[in-house]
Amino acid sequence: MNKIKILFFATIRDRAGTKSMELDISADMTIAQLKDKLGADHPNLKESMKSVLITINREYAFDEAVVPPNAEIALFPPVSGG
Amino acid sequence: MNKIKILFFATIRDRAGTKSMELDISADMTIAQLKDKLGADHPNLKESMKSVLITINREYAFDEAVVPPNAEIALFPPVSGG
Amino acid sequence: MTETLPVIYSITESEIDLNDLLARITLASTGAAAIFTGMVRGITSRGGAHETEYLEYESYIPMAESKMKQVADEIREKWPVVEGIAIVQRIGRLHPKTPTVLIACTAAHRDTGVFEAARYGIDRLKEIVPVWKKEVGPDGQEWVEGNYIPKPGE
Amino acid sequence: MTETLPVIYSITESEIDLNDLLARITLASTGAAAIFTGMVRGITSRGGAHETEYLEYESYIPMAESKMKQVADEIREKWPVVEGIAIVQRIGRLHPKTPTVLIACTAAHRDTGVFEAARYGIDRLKEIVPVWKKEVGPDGQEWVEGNYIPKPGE
Repeated sequence: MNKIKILFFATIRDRAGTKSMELDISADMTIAQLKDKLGADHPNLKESMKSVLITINREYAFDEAVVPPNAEIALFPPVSGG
Repeated sequence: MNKIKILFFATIRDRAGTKSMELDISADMTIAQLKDKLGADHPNLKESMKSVLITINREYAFDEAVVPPNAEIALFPPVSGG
Repeated sequence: MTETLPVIYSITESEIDLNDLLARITLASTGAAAIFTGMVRGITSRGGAHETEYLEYESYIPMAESKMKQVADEIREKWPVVEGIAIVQRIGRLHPKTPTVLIACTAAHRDTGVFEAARYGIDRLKEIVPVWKKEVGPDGQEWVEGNYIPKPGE
Repeated sequence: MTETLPVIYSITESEIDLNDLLARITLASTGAAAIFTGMVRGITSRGGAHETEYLEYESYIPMAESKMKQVADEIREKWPVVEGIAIVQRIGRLHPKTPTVLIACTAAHRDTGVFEAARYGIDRLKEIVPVWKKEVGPDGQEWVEGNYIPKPGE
């Protein structure tokens, strides 16, 4: 099992109802599988998982990426700074 | 006769040796004639008269323009601000 | 060039001080700076016309600063003559007329791409730097939606 | 638009305060500003490479301010969405790294021509606004030569 930390921002945080959580996941879990798991465990997030941006250790990550041990994962909508 | 004021700036002022002068000129004098007169009266300025910029009452003026009474004339090289 | 090329990238809750930032990216060889700043609009007419009381900005700060550095690196690669770069995003509750973001690029001369570099900088910041804003107005509050999806390697 | 569109044009011997100037051309509807500043280069490598101790600026002040207003009017005609315009030239003895000139344009959004408007402003200032500089360096002093000849009507 891998221990990871997940951060939520903006609309995703509002829906998650928390800024962060820690999670134990299987060692070969991909980003796509992590999104499925989060959508299943937190029904409020299910719809958001379709368009959410995801980062692994502060770099943008995509469906096929495998989540490494002790990863800092973040989930957020497209950015709107400036 | 028209009374006019002439201002000199930058290299032209250095060559004229003065910042300004007052002059009485004939009522129908053009800019071209004024340049000839200044070049003749002030040999230091003769060479400069070929490329000098001239303004009448703070607007750029050209050879054919007639100098109006009480004009504020300025002579200077191409600008180099910024 | 013996002087180090200055680069500033920062998420801050403090006022953006243009004079100070400009001085910090000015070298002895610098003759030109192009600066972009964005401000909170109190009145917007494009799209759905509306009024704004304030914007509430938040950021994933460590990643935002690392992406700002990436934007600066991209600018240097595209415009090697750029000397200094500053990229600053202010966060927190910001009211109309307040500068919220600054991108500044300096170079020896103005015809070297500094304007294009600053424009590129703000465009990229709005694509990849993780900052979000919630708009609060007379009709309630709403997150402003971005629309750029980063590609692998961004 | 009920607010008056602000325009600042000035020849000054004082420091150029970017924060203050930006605030003075920011309206409630403003969301973007493009600012150009020029500085005294202490080290120049383009053309005849040389060092500069300081520049001595002078101006035909009343005409310069009237031509700055003309530049601002030209900007408004070309980019009608521009909201505020500031054009400031500092004169006197100015040392390396010192900002000497500022052109700033504001608008509701950044994709409306503000960058191009600021670029146009500095290009035009260097063509028609009567300001001259003398360069003083280790090898003596020399007037910097402009090369633009204004046309009738400019």
